[in-house]
Amino acid sequence: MRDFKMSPRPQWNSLSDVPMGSSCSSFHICDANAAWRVFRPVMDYSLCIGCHQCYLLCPDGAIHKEDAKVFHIDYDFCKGCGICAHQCKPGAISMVKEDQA
Amino acid sequence: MIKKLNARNIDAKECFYGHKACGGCGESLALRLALKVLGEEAYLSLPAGCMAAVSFIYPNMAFKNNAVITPFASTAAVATGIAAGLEALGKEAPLSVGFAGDGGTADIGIQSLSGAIDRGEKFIYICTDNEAYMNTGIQKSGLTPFGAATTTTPAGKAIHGCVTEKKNMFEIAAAHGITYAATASIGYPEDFLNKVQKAKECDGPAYIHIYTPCPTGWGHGSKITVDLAKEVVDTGLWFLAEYEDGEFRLNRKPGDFKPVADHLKRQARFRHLSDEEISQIEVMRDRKWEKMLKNWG
Amino acid sequence: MSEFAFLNGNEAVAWGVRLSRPHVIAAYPITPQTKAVEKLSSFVQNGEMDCKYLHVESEHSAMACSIGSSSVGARTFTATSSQGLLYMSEGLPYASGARLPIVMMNANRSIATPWNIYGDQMDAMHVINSGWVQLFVEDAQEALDMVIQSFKLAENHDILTPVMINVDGFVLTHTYEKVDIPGQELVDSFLPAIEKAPHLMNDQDPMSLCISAGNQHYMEFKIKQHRDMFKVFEQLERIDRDFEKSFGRSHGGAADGYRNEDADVILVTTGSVTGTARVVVDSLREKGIKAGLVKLRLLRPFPSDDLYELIGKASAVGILDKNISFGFEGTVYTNVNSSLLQKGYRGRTFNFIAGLGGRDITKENIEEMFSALLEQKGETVQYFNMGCAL
Amino acid sequence: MLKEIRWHGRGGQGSFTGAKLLGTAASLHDDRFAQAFPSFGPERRGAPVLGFNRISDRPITDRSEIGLCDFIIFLDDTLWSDRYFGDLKKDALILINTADKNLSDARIRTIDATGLALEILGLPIANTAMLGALAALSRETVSYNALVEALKSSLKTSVLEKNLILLEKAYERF
Repeated sequence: MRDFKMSPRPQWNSLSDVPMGSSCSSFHICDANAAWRVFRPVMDYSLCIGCHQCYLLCPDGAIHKEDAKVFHIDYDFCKGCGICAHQCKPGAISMVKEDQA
Repeated sequence: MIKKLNARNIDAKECFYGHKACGGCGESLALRLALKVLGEEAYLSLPAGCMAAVSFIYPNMAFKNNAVITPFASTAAVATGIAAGLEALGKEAPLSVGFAGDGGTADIGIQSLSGAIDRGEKFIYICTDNEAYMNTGIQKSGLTPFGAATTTTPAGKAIHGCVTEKKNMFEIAAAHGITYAATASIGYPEDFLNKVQKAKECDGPAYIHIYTPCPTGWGHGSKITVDLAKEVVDTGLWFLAEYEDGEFRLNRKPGDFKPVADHLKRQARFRHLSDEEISQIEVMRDRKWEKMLKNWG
Repeated sequence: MSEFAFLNGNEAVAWGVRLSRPHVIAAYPITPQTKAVEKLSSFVQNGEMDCKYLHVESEHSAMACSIGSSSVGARTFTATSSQGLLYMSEGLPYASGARLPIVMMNANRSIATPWNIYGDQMDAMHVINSGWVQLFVEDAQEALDMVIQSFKLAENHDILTPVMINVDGFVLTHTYEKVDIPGQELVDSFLPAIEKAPHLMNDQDPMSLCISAGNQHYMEFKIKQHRDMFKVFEQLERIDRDFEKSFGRSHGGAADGYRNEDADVILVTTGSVTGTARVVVDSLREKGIKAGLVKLRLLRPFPSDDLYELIGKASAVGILDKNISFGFEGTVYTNVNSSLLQKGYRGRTFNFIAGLGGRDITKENIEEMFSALLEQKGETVQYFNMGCAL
Repeated sequence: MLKEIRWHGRGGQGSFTGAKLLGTAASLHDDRFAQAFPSFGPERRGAPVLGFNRISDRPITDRSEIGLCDFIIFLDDTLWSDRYFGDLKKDALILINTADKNLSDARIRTIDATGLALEILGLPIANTAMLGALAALSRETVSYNALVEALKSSLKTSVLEKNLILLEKAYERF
């Protein structure tokens, strides 16, 4: 579940705009990771058996669970590592080259 | 009775997101799963290392929680300082958790970890073990296994990779008389989730040592990270165990080990090994298991 | 109600800490700081202080635990000395960079090798660039009072910088004198409970601390930290004035003069040797010699304006350094010289190295320093009370 | 008025405790200013150690070691030698804990403090007796009453009474 809004990149006009201390609000996310991907996982929902393995094993947490059988891939943050497709026993996820997706 | 955790009933909320770890990073999976159990209330301490480097790069902060990068040697000290501070400020049941890699735990951080366990205050320490200093470019640590090539133990003509065996951090932690200690692997994620749950519930320091393959450091395809982490348990090169109430317990006693050679050859770091060296690794494994089965069986 | 007691510097610090009601103390024993942490431990073990005392396994962890507890908003104290300060030195810039209001006592002691447990100020100079406020005290009363003032200073939301109170090893830490221990109620009203700074960890708006910043951001973080440190002068003066109103005594701001207004020659000192120098100045004045003193209470931030003003028209200034930067000169001298140069000071400056490794600094030594200044003679850097020729 | 005093003893004999009691008496009960400091360093039981006092009617800022003294107090006569005459100011005195009656010099006073302590306390702890002797020799340095108060505030009740007797007996010797 993605429950944050993307933060704007901070603009500093003077030192007073710079955060106090070496600190920043947590979950302050400005940049997506989509550009990291060569292949993207594509879900064939007709083959999905709802085993949850893709959701469980994504190192980026980029596969979200909508309900017990619907999994949604957050392509802004999926890095295309292929773990989900590899671990999907029914073969519901295939890795497709970005320019062919 | 605590509900057994599994893929279906874990919290859908993500507390570790948008981080810049390599694709297929085992360590980041371990953190993500741990936070599913620990929740966003937990206060996190991480030393300078991969997980800190990929999740605190201004202006991108990947943790939903309160989190701090600690001096490299100081994960456990900062975590217990946080726990003490929160307790002194009157917070009820504060949860302070340290995450550090193999080097940050078994080498530079072992002193502060020992001191923190010894103080006996409640905190959780999770060692994400990928068997070398990955953040600095794959140098040997105290947890690099025998035979592994790293950038400081290359597969040279005279010396063929790492010549030492892994330090036994699990037993070192247990030897303090710690409240709870366990080993885990991201190849057995549900086992790990439940061990984190136990650590969260226990009244005192807890140590979990989880095996987390690193595609970049080990030289394997990013998609097989979880496979390798399962295989390593099935080949007997890693083990799942707990230390609780002063007793050791093996969680899995494999009948027949899966072949070691196939597992090792899937990782570039072991490809130079001769058959003889692989047999040597099997002998080491068998010796270790003989002891574990005798003492903890 | 305040009461008088016959305390050594370590005990005075411990009393200052007790009255400041910290939430957490994390400390590791090292000579000559030990009596302070022993006293604090006994306060805690006897239930006289409601405080978490963390028995850490090293100074490195003492600082790390302090970083942890301070980062959630707990009032935090630690103490160390010498090798211990060097061992924890990695954590010092973490704490100052994260703007954590930790207060620490450093019992000034020499640095090995040769191995030596006695007092000089080499340890503090090693970490002068760590981003901590570096304060030096002259006696046990000032040590006690400055613990209380330091928490107030460090926790001020304009400052949010850790403070190191330097207390000369043995000469102050182990010398007993009459100390006025203020009453708890008075301290409570002067130093209320810590007000958590918004950048620290909290449950309402979780924060990430000690983050990394690349080359496009790092410099601004550091320059902000640097510029904020100059705010210490004004706040310390204000705090000291308020302290005087509450407690009836004050200690001066960043620098303090003694018989300096009309002085021809001035000696600049830090810490306990100032007291001995006062005696010498008095005796020189009796002889009609216009000698004066400037005591630097702060070395970081460095009080350039105050220093220049206090030195006035003196024709020569001597800087007494209980430390040496090998291959150069005493560190206080380097700082004073640079500052005076910026201000356009035209007199001569000399550097007097003395008291290394606990070597006594006698009144005769200080008289010799003043005669070197009066006659403007000898090398720029001179060594005192040496047991052999150079 | 400034009195500078040096105590010579062996580690464990209580020479610094004596200095501390003297400083407490002078500063908290005589309305004076006082310093008490030990010879700095890792003292070992039995090794020769020093204790120092400065007592004045004005605030004391001098932090240097004490070379020339108004009183030098020896808790142990084996530590005494005549070279210490060189450390005395004019009109200064040396006070030695000894049973030896032959130590005769205008600048020396002796008392068998160990003998007195053994008799009264049953222990060879001589510093209280030396304080009594000092008060008798120089009321200007410290008053007897201030010492009584210092003992009362510093000693455990179990040993206080006997120490007060010891103080009194020593005081009466001069």
